Amino acid sequence: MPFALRDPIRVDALLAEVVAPERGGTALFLGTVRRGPDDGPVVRIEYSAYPEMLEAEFTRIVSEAHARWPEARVTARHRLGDVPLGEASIAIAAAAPHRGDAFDACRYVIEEAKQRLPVWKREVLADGATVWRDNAGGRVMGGVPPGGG
Amino acid sequence: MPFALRDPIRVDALLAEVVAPERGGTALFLGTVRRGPDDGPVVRIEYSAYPEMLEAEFTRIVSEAHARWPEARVTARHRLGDVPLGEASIAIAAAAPHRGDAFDACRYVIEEAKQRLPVWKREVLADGATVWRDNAGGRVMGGVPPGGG
Amino acid sequence: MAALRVRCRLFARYAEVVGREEVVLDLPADAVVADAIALLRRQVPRGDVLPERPLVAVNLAHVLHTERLRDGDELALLPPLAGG
Amino acid sequence: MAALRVRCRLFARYAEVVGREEVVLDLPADAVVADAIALLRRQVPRGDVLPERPLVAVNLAHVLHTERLRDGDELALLPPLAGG
Repeated sequence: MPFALRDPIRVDALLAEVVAPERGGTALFLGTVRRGPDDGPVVRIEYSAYPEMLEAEFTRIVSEAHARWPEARVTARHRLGDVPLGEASIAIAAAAPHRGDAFDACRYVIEEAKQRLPVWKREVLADGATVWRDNAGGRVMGGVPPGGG
Repeated sequence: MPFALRDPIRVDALLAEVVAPERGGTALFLGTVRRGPDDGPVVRIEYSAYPEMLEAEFTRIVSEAHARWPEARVTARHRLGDVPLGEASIAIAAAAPHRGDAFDACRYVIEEAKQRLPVWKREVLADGATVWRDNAGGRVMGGVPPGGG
Repeated sequence: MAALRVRCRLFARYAEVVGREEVVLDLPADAVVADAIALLRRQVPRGDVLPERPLVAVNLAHVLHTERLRDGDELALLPPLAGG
Repeated sequence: MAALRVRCRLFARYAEVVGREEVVLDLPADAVVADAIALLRRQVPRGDVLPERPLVAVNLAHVLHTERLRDGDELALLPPLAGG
């Protein structure tokens, strides 16, 4: 099952992949699209990716989580394309016999995903202008993006 | 909205109560009914409560979370009555502008809930026998329950 | 003469053991929770099967056994918790 | 004569800046990622607007700029990430 999808993330389906009677605790994280800190009216937000690497990197991150928390079962999705404000761009579900492991595995995957997934976000404003955002909410400038120069 | 309910917990409805464009991270915890460690076939698990105190205690715990993480929005449910194996008995959703706060508030509520909510669990076995379980999965014995004597 | 009257509620395994969900206790004016538990264990048939120091709540909040009782309080004996 | 050929992919803001999503680079046999980036910035119109040390991946994995390249590798320049 690919990690990337273009439709809304179905939380119930994600949970069903990991919840089981022998795993008593399930932690879910949803990252929700929000406005940048200095925006005018945003009409939509577009997520794009390096699709082959997105799948490869997500697979590695989930494998790392399974290696660290062997009893945990972890799954995740990233939405691409237009994502309306307030809808989830990423969802991670981790179930484990002990709730601490479920929380820790879920947290591990989101922290690594933020650092490593080749995904980009562009805000389309009401006047038609576009703004590329980095993960800290900053604007990605011309050819010398913050952190990239 | 009361915290206790007798029907299946609807995760989407719970998330909808806390997710908003200004809160970019949402953490959800689900506690799922599982078998006791030394059981024969369990046909069903019944949760009962001290209902007035359950509402009061949940309200206090959620208020404490809001005091500690003022930007977080937290909601929760506990299911009572018969809960089939693999379904959720408790669900906690916490949304916040920063994902660390969402995780921390969610974790706080489940840890306090486990320690403080006046809820009891009885397994009904295939032969009709019943077993009261404490929170560690141990059997609650006759009149001298572990930890109570 | 009793100086205060407390409604004592029993739940789950404790209600099962003594066969009752509620007991009214008449206590002296300076009674604390521990006094109410001691009286309950003497007054109710099979009450001595209840633990001497159960988890307790007064008026819907967890309290210690040293908590003073007032007339009209609702005391509850809580078996080991299993919520969540 | 070039000893190795690398397919270089550009994404998001970087693709927008240079107006291309893909560039083929011919490099000497001992080339590392930093050499490929330097060549790309000279070879492509407006390439000098790209940062000198962008985040990079080779064959779908993050690598350092000191990583050796092999013939047929897929190099990618990754603008500041915004996933999650």
